[in-house]
Amino acid sequence: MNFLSIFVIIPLLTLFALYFARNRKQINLIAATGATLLLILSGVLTYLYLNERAMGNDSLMLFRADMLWYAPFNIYYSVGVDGVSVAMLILTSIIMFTGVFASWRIDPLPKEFFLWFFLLSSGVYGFFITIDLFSMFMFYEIALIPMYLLIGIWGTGRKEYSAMKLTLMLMGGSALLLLSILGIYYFSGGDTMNLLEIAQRHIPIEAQRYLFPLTFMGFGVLGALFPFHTWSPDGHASAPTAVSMLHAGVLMKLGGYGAFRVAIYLMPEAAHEQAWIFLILTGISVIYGAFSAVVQTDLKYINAYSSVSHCGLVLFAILMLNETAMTGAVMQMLSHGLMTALFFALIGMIYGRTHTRLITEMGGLMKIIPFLGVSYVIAGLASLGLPGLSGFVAEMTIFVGAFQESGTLQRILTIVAVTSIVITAVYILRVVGKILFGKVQNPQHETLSDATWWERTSVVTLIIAIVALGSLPLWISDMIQNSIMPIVGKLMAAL
Amino acid sequence: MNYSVFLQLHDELSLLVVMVILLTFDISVSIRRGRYIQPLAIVLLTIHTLLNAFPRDAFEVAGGMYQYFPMHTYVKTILNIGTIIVFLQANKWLNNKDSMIRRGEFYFITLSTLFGLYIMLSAGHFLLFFIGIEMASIPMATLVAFNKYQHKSAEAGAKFILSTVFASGISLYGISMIYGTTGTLYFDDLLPLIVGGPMQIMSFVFFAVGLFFKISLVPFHLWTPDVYEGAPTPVTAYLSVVSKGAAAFVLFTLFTRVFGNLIDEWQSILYGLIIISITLANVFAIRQQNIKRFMAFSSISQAGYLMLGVISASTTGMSSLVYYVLVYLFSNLAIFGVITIIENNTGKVAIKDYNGLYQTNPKLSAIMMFALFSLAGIPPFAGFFSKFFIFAAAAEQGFYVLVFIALLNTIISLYYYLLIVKAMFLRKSDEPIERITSDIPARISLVICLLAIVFAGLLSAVYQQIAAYSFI
Amino acid sequence: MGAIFDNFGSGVIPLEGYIFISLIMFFTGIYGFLSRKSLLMILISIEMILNSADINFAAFNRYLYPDQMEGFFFALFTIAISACETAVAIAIVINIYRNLNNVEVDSLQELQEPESTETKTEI
Amino acid sequence: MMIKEIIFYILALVITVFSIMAVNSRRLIRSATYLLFVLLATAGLYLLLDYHYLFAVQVAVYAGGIMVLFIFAILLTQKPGKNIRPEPLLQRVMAILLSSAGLIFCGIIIYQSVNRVYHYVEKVEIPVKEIGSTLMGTGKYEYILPFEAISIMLLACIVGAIMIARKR
Amino acid sequence: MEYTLYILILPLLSFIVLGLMDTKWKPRVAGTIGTAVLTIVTALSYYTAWEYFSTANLNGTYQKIIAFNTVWVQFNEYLHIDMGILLDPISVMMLVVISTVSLMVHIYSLAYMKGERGFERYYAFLSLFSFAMLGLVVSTNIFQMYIFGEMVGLSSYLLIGFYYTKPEAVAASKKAFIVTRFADLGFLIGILILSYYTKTFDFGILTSCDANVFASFSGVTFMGASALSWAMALIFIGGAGKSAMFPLHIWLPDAMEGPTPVSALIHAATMVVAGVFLVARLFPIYITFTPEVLHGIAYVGAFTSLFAAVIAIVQTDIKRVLAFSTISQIGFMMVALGVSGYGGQAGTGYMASMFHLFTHAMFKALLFLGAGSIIHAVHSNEMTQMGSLKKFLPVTRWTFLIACLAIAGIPPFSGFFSKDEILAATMHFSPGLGVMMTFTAGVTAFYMFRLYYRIFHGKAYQTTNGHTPHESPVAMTLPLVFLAVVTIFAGFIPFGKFVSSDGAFYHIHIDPTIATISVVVALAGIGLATWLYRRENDVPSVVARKFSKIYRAAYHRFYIDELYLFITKKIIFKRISTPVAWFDRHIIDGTMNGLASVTQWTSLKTKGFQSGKVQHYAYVILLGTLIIAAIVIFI
Repeated sequence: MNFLSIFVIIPLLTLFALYFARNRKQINLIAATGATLLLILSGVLTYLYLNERAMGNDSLMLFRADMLWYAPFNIYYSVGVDGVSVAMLILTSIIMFTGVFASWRIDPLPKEFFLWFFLLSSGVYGFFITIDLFSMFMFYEIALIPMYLLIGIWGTGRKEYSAMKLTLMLMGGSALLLLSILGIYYFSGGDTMNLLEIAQRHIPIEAQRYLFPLTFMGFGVLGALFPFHTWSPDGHASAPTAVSMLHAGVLMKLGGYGAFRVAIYLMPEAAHEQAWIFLILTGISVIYGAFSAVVQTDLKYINAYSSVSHCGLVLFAILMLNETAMTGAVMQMLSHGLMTALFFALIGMIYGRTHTRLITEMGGLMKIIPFLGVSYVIAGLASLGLPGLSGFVAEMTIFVGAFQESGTLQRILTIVAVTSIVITAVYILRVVGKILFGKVQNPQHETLSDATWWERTSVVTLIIAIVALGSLPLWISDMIQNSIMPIVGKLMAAL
Repeated sequence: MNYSVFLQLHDELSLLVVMVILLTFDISVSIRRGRYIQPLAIVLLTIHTLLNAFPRDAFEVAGGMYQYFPMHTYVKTILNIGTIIVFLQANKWLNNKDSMIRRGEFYFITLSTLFGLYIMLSAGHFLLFFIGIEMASIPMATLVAFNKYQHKSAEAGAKFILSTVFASGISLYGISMIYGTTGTLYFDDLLPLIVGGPMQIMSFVFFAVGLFFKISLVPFHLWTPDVYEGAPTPVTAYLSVVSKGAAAFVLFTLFTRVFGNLIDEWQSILYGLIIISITLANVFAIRQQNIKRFMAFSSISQAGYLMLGVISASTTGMSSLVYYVLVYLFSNLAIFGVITIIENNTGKVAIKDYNGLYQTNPKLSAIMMFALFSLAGIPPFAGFFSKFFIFAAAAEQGFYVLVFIALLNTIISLYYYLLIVKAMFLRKSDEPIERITSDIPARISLVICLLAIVFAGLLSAVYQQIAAYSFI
Repeated sequence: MGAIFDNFGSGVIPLEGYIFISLIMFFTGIYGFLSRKSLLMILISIEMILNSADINFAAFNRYLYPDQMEGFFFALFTIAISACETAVAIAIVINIYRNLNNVEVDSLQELQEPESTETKTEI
Repeated sequence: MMIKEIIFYILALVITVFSIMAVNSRRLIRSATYLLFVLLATAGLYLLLDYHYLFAVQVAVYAGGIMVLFIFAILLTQKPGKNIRPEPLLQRVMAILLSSAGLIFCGIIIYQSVNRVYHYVEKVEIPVKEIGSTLMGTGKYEYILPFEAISIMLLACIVGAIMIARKR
Repeated sequence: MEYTLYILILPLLSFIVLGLMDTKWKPRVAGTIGTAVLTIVTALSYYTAWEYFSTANLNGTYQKIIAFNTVWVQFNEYLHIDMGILLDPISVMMLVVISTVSLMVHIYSLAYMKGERGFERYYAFLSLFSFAMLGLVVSTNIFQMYIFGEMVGLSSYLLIGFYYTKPEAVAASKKAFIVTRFADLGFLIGILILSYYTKTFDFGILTSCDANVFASFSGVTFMGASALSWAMALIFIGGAGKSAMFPLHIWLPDAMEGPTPVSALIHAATMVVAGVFLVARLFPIYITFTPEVLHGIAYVGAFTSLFAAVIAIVQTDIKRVLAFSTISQIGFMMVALGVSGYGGQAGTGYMASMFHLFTHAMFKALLFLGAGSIIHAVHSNEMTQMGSLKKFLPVTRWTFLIACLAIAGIPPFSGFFSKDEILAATMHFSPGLGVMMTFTAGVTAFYMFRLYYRIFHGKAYQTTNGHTPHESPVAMTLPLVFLAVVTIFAGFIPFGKFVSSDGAFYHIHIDPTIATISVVVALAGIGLATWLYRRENDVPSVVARKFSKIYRAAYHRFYIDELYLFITKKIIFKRISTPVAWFDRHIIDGTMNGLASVTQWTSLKTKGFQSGKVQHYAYVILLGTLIIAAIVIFI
């Protein structure tokens, strides 16, 4: 059994254990144990990975293992990680961990909630560790479908509508993906599904012209690519706290990760040729999401549109097709994952107290619930790219990287994207000013209690991660950059 | 006249033995004792299945009238398993007052339609084939009308027999013209003789209609929802998986082996039919309120996906097709199992009756949901794999646009499958279906289906076994 | 139909003659099936449809492929099949009659698309 | 051989006319009678083709078996002397349109492509013994398998039909 | 000189500790820790200054010393953000200024903020600000400067919004952050352009003005200006935002919503001069490659200066007056930089600018702290509620007067020396600009003394409900006195010895003509103010009525804020965001929902197809057969 597979196995074991849990205490205990194990495991993995690299192992993917699965289609269960996957695994573990704590008092049906939650996580982990197109796709879909029930059962507001919309749109994306995976498989010779091996082949450019947009759009739907982002506001608004966290924090990253790992890596020629189309779309995403967020009054909508903007930046950076921007993209995935999770966690906690998410109905909460208030400010600052917090490093890496591309379109779009930092500031400060500062709007809010220990655990973990990433970024950006180099090398060779 | 050749027909002979034993038993025992026919039938059929589960070398009997390929063993085993599961699920329904007296007939007729399917599968001659297909459909009508005092069942029987005979009339006319243009009815002899030309194409189309009808592709599907709704639920289950699966497989072998030279024609026919079948069925399924009717449209759309395997006309296509049938069988039977249990206990078949089912019957609704996910092609359930493979088979032959359309339709299908899930899990009901204690055989059937849904995909051995004997 | 008239009186009945008779019978049957109200009338039409194919088989066999008796046997078996079919169909019709007290096809309207209760559902 | 031709055309006329009458008659029992004529005329065609055995089977099974079933069913379900109400005109027109379209379509195609190189052999009759041995043979162009199969089918149909038709 | 690192680390630690502890410690402990840390930092700064100016001099030129440097983020092989400490004359000078003023404010606040809710938080933020500002001035590269600039902006935001329950404070903090952020956008883009062509962020390489480094700029133009000009102009926008240059000045007056010591520290002495410092830092590039941008800076500075001075005349909130005065004085500094040349005598402007920065920091801090003392006493910002306070607040009055004289440019107070150099440099560059700046200096003298008289003289103080104003405690007066002393004597520091455009010694010499003129003009301004405001009379209101339009316009700050409000609320909010959001919900989302609705609609409308009539089914079957056959055969 390969070391990496443990990442998939632990959630499944947790699932199994949860099935026998009797009361809420046991359920929480099991879930927390599973999540903690995963967190520890990802720490160990990071250590091992860096160690291995330090030892001079410079193969593309480490901890490789292949297990033949479906011989007629050359499907293997192949695993392997590079710096990008390790970064994503850390992110997932952190968010799983905090997500479990954030849903400590989930109601009703706590057992079912965690069952689906862990199933979803096993899909996410699987997606990040596999390098076989089929397995990747399978895990991708495993990660999507529990969403429906998680939102539909434990959500709020127009949950049925949102859940259905989200599921259908994401499945629409995965339909495009399935087609493109088949196309990649057959046009690359039809004898391997392994990413690394396909990367050695040459897919005919005529095929790439169709497959690249399919793949990119397929992943783009999950990455909230304009105009396929509309599931995001509704979905996030209706989802329960932990699900919003996991979804915005990790699942949306699947899109970016896939776009970069599959679309760009395997089809560099078409990427060069068609980048401009998607650059325009992502550029629109960035600015459009930000502007939309400005006028929203529901906290979750604000954050969802903000996610559209930030995730747009991820895809935008990937499409710049250079090393710096791509590193920035991965950093942005991490950073956005952490801070948006923090946001959603806090929104959930605030909502749990005030029973409203409308910023017009809140005010002066800083005085009443200072812990949550301060944490919200920190999340906001991370979101608007304050140095020392994660957002800054990621965004700057993206902007500097994007600016290295000298095409007129890239230039213009980069400058347009840069302007988003101002708009981000506008909507973040608007929210902070409205809900935390000022006078208390609702006298009933005067008696709210501040965060409980599990909520503190969740929030503090995320804040620590955000600060750590923001103030000491070098080790992780080095790790990512080293893994991106081969991909960029292939891109350069395709020019 | 060496009749020892019959001994080679293991499958048919042992099924015949089962049938004869059951008939004899039914005739000879009293009604009260008659309840033993149920375990007897299941056990016998299981033994029959196990005995014949191992492929042999290919052979021909009666100058090619009967042809055996190792693949047939798998297909027949799949049909057997489907039948066993249907028997398990039918148990409780057959024990109620109305149908108790007709128990023996149910088993006998079901098995004789199965026998018809066997013949249809292994036929190497149009005559045998035609007899097979008729044997699978005409007695079927009596099963559809099994609840003969219920208006719906009787009406469904009438509709079924009328439309099936109409379709086989057209088909028969087609066969006659095939004969007229070629002079032979042996499949192997026909292949070089069918070369095109208006009359052959026309006769081919006439003939194919009979099969399209059985698989219920649009526009030959109109009987399906009515019959599915009216027929007793186990019969619907049988119709939707066993006879459809066999017909799909036969369609593949016939099209590739007999009409191989008309590949351009039938590929374009199927191309159109797949698109309209999947799309139209999906559009219709959305608005259904009766779950059996809903399943009818679902099965029409699934038939469209099945045809993706046929249109690819490759060994991959065949193995994907058979695998798809296998997975589809388990998924569909799981759903029908739940429907049967609920219908037997409460008589409710409307989708809105399923509101809040999870609160009262968590296990039933969970199984139902897994099966629905499997049908929709959601991993890790087997349906995901079967869908992937069948798309892969079509894509391998370059049908990318078709695969794309089919994929877009999977979204709609996911939508309506989720409607059921929504009803069971998300909705609350004022008067939900009460807690149901299901009968043991039905439970066994559900467990079998569930295991299959989960493991048929994850364990690649199933597919690889099938792939090993695929031919074209 | 030129051949029929051209060869008239030559002593050989043209094959087309048989084929066209069968065609006419086939489509007359279809007409009956499509237009008549009584289930029994529909069954009668079906008989004609099935019967018409038999003529084809017999004629083709005799005219074009007299070496083997494939068409002959096919016709033979088809007769048996149509007998089976008729038996079952009539049983079902009688069952319908028992249930509904008539055998009109218009009575078979219980099973159809229901009127939808909700005009527009949100997804 | 004019006589054969004349008989053929007479039979053709009978089949055509009675077919149409059978499907158009307002009374079931008449329809059944017309159908009987059609079937008998068909049997006549077999005779003309020198398929005597087929003729015999046609007469026995159709005229003797199936028609009886029909007549029973008609008598069982119809009140004597009562006509069927006429169908809606639209339905009939549509049916006529489709059937004639089909007729023309198939007719044209068949006419264009039917093989006119006949090997018509004046074989007086296929001996019944030969028919019997072919029916029972296991070789190529011998039909034991369909024979056995259809026997099971008949059994199944009878069981089914009885199950449906009997009172309980 | 690695110990300089502690200058940064200590305030950061103080921030973290105080921030985490929050209310767990007593307020006194927090204040003590903050002040103690700042004391150490100040000592270190002074020591650094002493050591630097005594050792780094090589052949009459001060060397740049990199005391510490580490790579923070690596973008690619040549672009990386470093974190480091660069010591050169201006950064050392800034260290001294910042730590001094900050220390004073820390001490002052012990008394001023006593009993306020969030006292601990206040000290934590002050530490954060000190850290950020100190980090900014010692930046070794432009990106580090940007980073610390952002953090300065953050701490400014937090401190302005310190009274977060006050809606005005929240709005002001938001405005400050967003406006400076907007300016930083320009800064960032400028950095991106600059770094793209020069392949470096490093100040050392950039300010060496090596032609090779800038070679790749050649021939790159955009809209008629060279790319380098664009870059430098955009970078200046960043500086302009921080330094409140027109039209980005609007945040500064509002920022007065923060506690007064904060205004003294951030919005008078330190943060607002960051822009000046930035231009000074990049001065070699400006002067070598893009003099036209530099001249543009001069004109912007001059306009801002006059503009703010005019507004300051009519404001009635004392902190607002001081704020506009600050804007005006920063304008002076910008002008000085803009008109400066490089090296030797030509570099007067540069030296003067830095000198003025130094002296201004001291006396403006003094003014603000004095204003704080007054507000502390009367609990109001409005001049109209003051008058004749001289007998209540003697220390405050005298120190305030000293500061007013300094800012007015009366010798021998420090302001005279620095301002005189600026006027000299301006006059040398362009007489017209020189006259304008001299006039502005006169206006400055006028409004400062208007302020002074209206607070300490004029109408008698109306005591409200028995409350009599009294002098502030020692903790507050001590910094006042200290700063007053510095203000008196700072002018005699041989500043040119330490700071000059090229690092070489520069001897300050006063041009008697210009000095005389400026003193006369200042005195005229003071005289006018004395005439109008020394005693209560109705001349001011008569004048105001006479020029009512101008008066009202100036009082409303020439409606710039309204313009901004219009742009943000009407254009961005109403004309962009709302339609975008609507578009998203109705068009984009509507399309997706529309697809679903169309499917459902089709589903409902096609039900007739499934009629339940078996003949209809057969009809369709046959029709289908015929159509398929026809299609396949004929097509």
